[in-house]
Amino acid sequence: MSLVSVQGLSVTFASDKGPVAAVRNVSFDLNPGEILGIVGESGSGKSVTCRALLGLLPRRATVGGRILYDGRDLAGAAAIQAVRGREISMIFQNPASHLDPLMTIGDHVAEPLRFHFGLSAAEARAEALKLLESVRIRDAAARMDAWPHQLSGGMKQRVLIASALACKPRLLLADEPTTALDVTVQAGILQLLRDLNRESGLTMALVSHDLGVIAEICDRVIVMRGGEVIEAGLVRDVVTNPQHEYTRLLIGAQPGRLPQMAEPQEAPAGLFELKDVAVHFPTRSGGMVRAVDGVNLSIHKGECFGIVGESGSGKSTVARTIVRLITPTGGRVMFEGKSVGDLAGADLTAYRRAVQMVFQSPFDSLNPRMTAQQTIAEPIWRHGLASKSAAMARALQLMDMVELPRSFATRRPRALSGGQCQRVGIARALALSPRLLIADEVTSALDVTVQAQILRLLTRLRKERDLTVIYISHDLTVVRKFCDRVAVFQGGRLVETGATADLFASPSTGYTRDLIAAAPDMDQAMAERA
Amino acid sequence: MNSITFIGRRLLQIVPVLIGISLVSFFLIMMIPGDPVRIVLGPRATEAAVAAMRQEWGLDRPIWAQYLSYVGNTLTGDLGQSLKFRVPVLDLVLQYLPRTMFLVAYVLVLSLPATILMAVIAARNEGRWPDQLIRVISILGMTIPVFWLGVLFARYFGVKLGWFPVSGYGEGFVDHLHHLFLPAVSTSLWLAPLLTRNLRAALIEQTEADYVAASRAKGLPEGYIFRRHILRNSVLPTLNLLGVMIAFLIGGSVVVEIVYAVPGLGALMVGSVLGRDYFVIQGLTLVYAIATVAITLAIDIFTAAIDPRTSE
Amino acid sequence: MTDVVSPAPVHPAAPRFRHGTIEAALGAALLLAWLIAAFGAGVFAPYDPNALDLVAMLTPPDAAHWFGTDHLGRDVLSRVIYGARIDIWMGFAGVIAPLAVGVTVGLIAGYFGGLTDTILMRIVDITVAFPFFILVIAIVGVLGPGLVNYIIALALVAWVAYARLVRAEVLVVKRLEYVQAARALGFSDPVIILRHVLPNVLGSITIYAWTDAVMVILAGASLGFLGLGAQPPTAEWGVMIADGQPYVLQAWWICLFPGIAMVTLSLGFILVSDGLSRRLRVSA
Amino acid sequence: MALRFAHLLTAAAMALVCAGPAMADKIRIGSPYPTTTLDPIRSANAGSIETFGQLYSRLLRVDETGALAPGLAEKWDVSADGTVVTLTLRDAKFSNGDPITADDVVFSLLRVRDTPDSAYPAPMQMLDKAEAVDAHTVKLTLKSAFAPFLGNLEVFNIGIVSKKDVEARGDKAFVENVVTSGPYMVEKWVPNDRLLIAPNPNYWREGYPKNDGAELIEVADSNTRVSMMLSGELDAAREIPWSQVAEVQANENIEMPLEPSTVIYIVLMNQTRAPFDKLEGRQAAAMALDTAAMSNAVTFGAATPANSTLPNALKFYDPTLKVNGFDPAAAKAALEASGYDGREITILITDEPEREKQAVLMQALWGQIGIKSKIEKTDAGTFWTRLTEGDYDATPTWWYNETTDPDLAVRWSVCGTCGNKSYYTNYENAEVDRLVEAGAAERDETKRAQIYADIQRITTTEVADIPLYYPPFANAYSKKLTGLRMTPALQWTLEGAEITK
Repeated sequence: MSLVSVQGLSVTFASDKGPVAAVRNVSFDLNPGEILGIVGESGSGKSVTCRALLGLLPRRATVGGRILYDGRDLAGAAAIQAVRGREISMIFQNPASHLDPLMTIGDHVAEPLRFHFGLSAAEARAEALKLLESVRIRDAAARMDAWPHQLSGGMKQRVLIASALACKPRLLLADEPTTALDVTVQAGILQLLRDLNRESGLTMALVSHDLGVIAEICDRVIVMRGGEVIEAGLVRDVVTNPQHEYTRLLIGAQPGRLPQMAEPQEAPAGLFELKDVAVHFPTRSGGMVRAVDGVNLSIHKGECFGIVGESGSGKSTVARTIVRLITPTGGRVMFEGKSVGDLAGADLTAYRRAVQMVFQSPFDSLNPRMTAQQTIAEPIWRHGLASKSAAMARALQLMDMVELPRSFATRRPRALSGGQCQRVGIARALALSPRLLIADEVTSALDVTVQAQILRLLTRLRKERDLTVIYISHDLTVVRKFCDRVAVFQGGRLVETGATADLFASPSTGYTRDLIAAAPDMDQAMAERA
Repeated sequence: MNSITFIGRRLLQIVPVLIGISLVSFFLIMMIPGDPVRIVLGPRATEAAVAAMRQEWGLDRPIWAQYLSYVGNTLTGDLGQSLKFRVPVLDLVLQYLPRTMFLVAYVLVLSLPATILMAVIAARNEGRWPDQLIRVISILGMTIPVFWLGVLFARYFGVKLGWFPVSGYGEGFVDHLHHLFLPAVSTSLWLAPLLTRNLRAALIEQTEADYVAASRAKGLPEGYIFRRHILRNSVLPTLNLLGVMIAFLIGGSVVVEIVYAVPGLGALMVGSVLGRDYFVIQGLTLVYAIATVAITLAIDIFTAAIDPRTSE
Repeated sequence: MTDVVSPAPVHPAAPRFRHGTIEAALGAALLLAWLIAAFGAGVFAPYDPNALDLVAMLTPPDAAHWFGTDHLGRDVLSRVIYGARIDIWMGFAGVIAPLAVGVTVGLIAGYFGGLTDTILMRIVDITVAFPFFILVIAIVGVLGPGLVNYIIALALVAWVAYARLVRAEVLVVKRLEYVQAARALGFSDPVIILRHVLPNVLGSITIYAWTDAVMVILAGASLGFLGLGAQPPTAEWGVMIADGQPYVLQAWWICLFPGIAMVTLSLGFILVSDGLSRRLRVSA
Repeated sequence: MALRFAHLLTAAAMALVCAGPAMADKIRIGSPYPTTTLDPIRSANAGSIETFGQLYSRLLRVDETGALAPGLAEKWDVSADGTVVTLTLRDAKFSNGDPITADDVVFSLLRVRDTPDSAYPAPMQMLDKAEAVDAHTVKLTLKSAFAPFLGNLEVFNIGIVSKKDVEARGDKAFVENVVTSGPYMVEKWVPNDRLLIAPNPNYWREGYPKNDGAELIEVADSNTRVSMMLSGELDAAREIPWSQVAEVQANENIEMPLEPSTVIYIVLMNQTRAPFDKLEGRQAAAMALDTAAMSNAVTFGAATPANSTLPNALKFYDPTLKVNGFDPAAAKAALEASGYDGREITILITDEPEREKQAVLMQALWGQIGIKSKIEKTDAGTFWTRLTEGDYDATPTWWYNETTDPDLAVRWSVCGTCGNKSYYTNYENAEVDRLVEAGAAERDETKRAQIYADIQRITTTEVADIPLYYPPFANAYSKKLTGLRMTPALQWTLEGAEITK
């Protein structure tokens, strides 16, 4: 018998434009001891489905259908309250915001124990310590009284897991538990979840947008799109033999399945030179953060140069230093033999035109008050390259170039999707006809299918416009497909650099090796399972 | 950062502020038309008498010289004498400080529980009738002028029912409570709504916070989640507003002080401004500045005690 | 099936339910009603608001004087209607003046940071350390009583709240990538501040401003009580209440009607503020 | 939790309700006017004036009938030519037990006249020499014969202070442990709030004061004063607003006798500015004002419309004078004759409600004959500075006279050569100035009456100022109180007051 049986679940949100269906007629079963993956892109209804199981939807949501837990119908607040924590528990995508900033780690874990099992403070504390150790928090005893903000993201997620598992629930719902984490940290958390499943038979539902993650630990998977389940089955079957067209699209868009887009150059000519660049910030407490330290790099004309690293590695700082958003505290950036830091007046304007950047967050990188066309046109007329009206016309051509329909010209960012926003951002960057384009994590906030399109677009533009591209990413698989040469950063320092193929084939440092190993890859995971 | 350097830095910050305040207040007050000597001596004094007193008090010297000697005296701890009353400024201030402090404390004792109660009821019933009712009461409380309410209160509770004195400060603690009840209530009637609106908004915002969902997922009861998580996290912004309001009350309770004839620092300040009693104004401004900084500091320390993030 | 041709999806954070619309509409309706009353005062008011009638002083409300007459025999209804002109003007001007100063300071301090920020924020500290009323009284003392001077005093005192608010917002917005993008595109600082930063910090300022309008009107009334408000015989609600205060027991109508007017106008401002903030909160 | 809290509140409230005040049986008097100093020469402000009388005895005093009676001086004698006054002091002591000697008297009188910043030296201007003949005899020599001099010895700032103490302690002598010669001494002074006075055990008048002292409380807001009076928190209150007189009178525990005062309300006009620089302009302004209606509107009928530039409680006041009465048509004609160019004038006022009411009425009435005006309200500080500097067009204001003799009154209000430019109006008439001196020197009562009648006729006709009305004191007294009244000279008869509680 299945542990949970979801039958005809539907969720509708009230809105001023009438009800909006977020989940439509979703049915699936969860068997004891299995890990079920729920995969889909944004807006597919996967998270809403997951939250509906625990009644965690906002008030304006209407839930239809039945959810049976162990044969009991979880209808009504009381029935759901009875299983929360003790039978079913949940962990979330962003561990930082899911911990109360004003409560210590130990209390977070002890809290449910005291409520559900009526343990005394001391007992609960002792139990909490064991739990924290069981989720492999180093030096758990010392961290019992630490505050959430004192822990790293991965540690916070472990605390959240310990707290969710405190009362030994039989089912754990994991809603994108590793999305906000670095790959190496992600690997650790996934390993922990897998071990929990194996060692204590914990049933799990893992919601993710990443088929690579699903492939690593799930037994079965259901694929959702537009609020409906379009395909379900064993992971192996779905990956190797997808039935639905969309599933095929999804699988085809996995970075590992992307075509090789890199085109190493025959005779490289230097364009940029970073000489011993350092960026240090003083901290409030009087210390010094070495965001970037002693970096030497050269970037060749026309190449696509990848920079990889985890959060805090300094990769974005390097990019911002090149565009002169940050002034380096040491060393210098040389552009065609001139020191960028010394540029002023017309030279600086010329440099600004030559070097442009596309940013990570699709929505935050566009002024919410300006339309797509205005955004793209603004740099053209502000730089005096054309009149305002001519610039607006030119903006439409740029929209064509980034494959954005002209009908979107008058839309503001809020009315655009993430991918469309990134296209506007790329068009804006291209408006000044730059020679170097820095793409800082431009696809990391996008769905994989959209990521694939953006990468194709960038490849085309690179060829058409003879662009040099610096591609910054935490995703090694993408970099491997997209970049000619790669630099690996860690803790503000350049770890190693080299031609992409060489570096991936024979990484010279342990860190690079770990990175490569930790990167989730669907095909590799399947291969390992087989 | 440890608390001693924290406080030390704050005290260091106050120095330029104090200099600025003394400059602004000195020159601002000097710019107000109206001759303090004429006010003190009355309309019947002769020009010669006015000139004599100006000279006696050094008011005929260049304004910079006056400012410098003021600063010099202040640094040696001498706040000077009142032009009007011819008593030391410090004595005047110290005479009224306890009353004002008592009134402010009283107002807080009345307002804070009411604020928390109303905000919690409103937030937990967001959009439903208790919320709407509290909102209407809040708006009424915020918009009814204190001086009008004061008269009505005095006539009804003081004269008609005879429950409370309509004036004065009284002798002894219980008598203070008795005398200041109406002034404190009148003030609370606009303070509590202001804080309530703020706290209610914070509570509602925190209700939607992610950690609340996480707590629910753990099966914790709603009431507990509200008390232990939501309330605590909501208090911080209101605490800051409270600090601002306390600082405001110390000098801003003028109207209540006049309506209920309990002169405190506010009434003294208004009287001094109207009487151009330069040295009293200077002294009071200094006291206010220090009070403001002290309150901000207290709120910061309190915040740091609640919120571990701020102390690092 | 590509991203490009699919209909624009609902932005995950876009408002799914227009919260606060009703409040904002109700508040706007109240304000509109008062605006109409103010502009049409000549049409709606039955009498000259300043016409004295020494025979009919302190007449209770009746058919001839719906709201009664005041201590000088002036028609309270007419004065309430004409008073709307002054109070609405006061509410708006009293907010816009400090808002303009505060926003400018906040933008400059927040955007440029460093020494500029430190100096400006010290000035804010100094202003804050002054008791609000005292500073207003002193400034009104220097300039002389009257509404325009009250507004000037507010501009010199109340700007700090806006400056702090704007600065905090600017510190957030200036880290957002579209501001970084504007810098990378080589736009000048004034362009970035005015075109990219300012429009995006105005939202929360607006909400505060609507509530602030209530404070401005109330503080104005208190100044009227202290004798520093509008010059007689101007029909201004706060001054009317202060004037009527000696007669509050035998002629309640002198205070009550301007009081109700003040409450309803404030209600309008607060409802608009609440409505806007709920909408902003949901869509943020 | 909510419920528990509500209980707590109720309990606290009940506790508060039951806690009653318990004070010594002091007579509590509320006044809007602050006592700003305890030094009699330092202030001529209303509140301080009320206080000085209680702390410092003068050589003479005014009895219940208004006649001069012995004070610290048992006997006095005026020489035949009226230039030498010899006074014999009684055996009296200061509050600290020191005897009051002729030296103290000489010191106190000269202090009023000679201290550079003496607030009101006018009463002693005619004093030429003051000598202590012996410990009990004082000889005062005048510059010339001066009829009102004896009356001036009773003015509020001529109180006798201790020479020894003042010379020893200077300003401090009037702040702490004040040595007094009057019925009371200072128990506690809280500036800006209240003054507590206690009986002076060494007071010279046997059996006085008849009470345990008083609490002189400053209550700026008139409503608050009324509330305090009604709730029994005051035994007497100054200046009940006219609009509330009826309500207070209706209270069975309170009486409001509306005592006569020497207060007069007038409109001052700056006679260097158009249209008031012309006689016709002033007459127009005067005839435009319906003083009966104004008096009625402001005081609800309690005051008498004024017909003369002098208060009606003064000696030699002329009730028959009738010039420049309300006549809008004549006013219009006069205004035209003055050549007024239609310039908008400013009515300067202080921020008291009554002043505002007067100004609004003036504005309306003047508007009817074509004088355009705006009202400018300032605080008292600015007001007095601007008035004394002559920086104003017109203002409604009031004054009062310390004695019932008109000498000081005419010097204050219509004399161009007496130092204040006829109350800062710049009115000047040589004939009037001559009459002022003549009236002071003349010792024949009938002749004096004629002189002052002439002064009134000339100044009222020429509109030195526009007299509005003569208000009584709107003081309220608890019926538990007997013997407390306010004399026309702003002095409480506190020492004879008794209270039953």
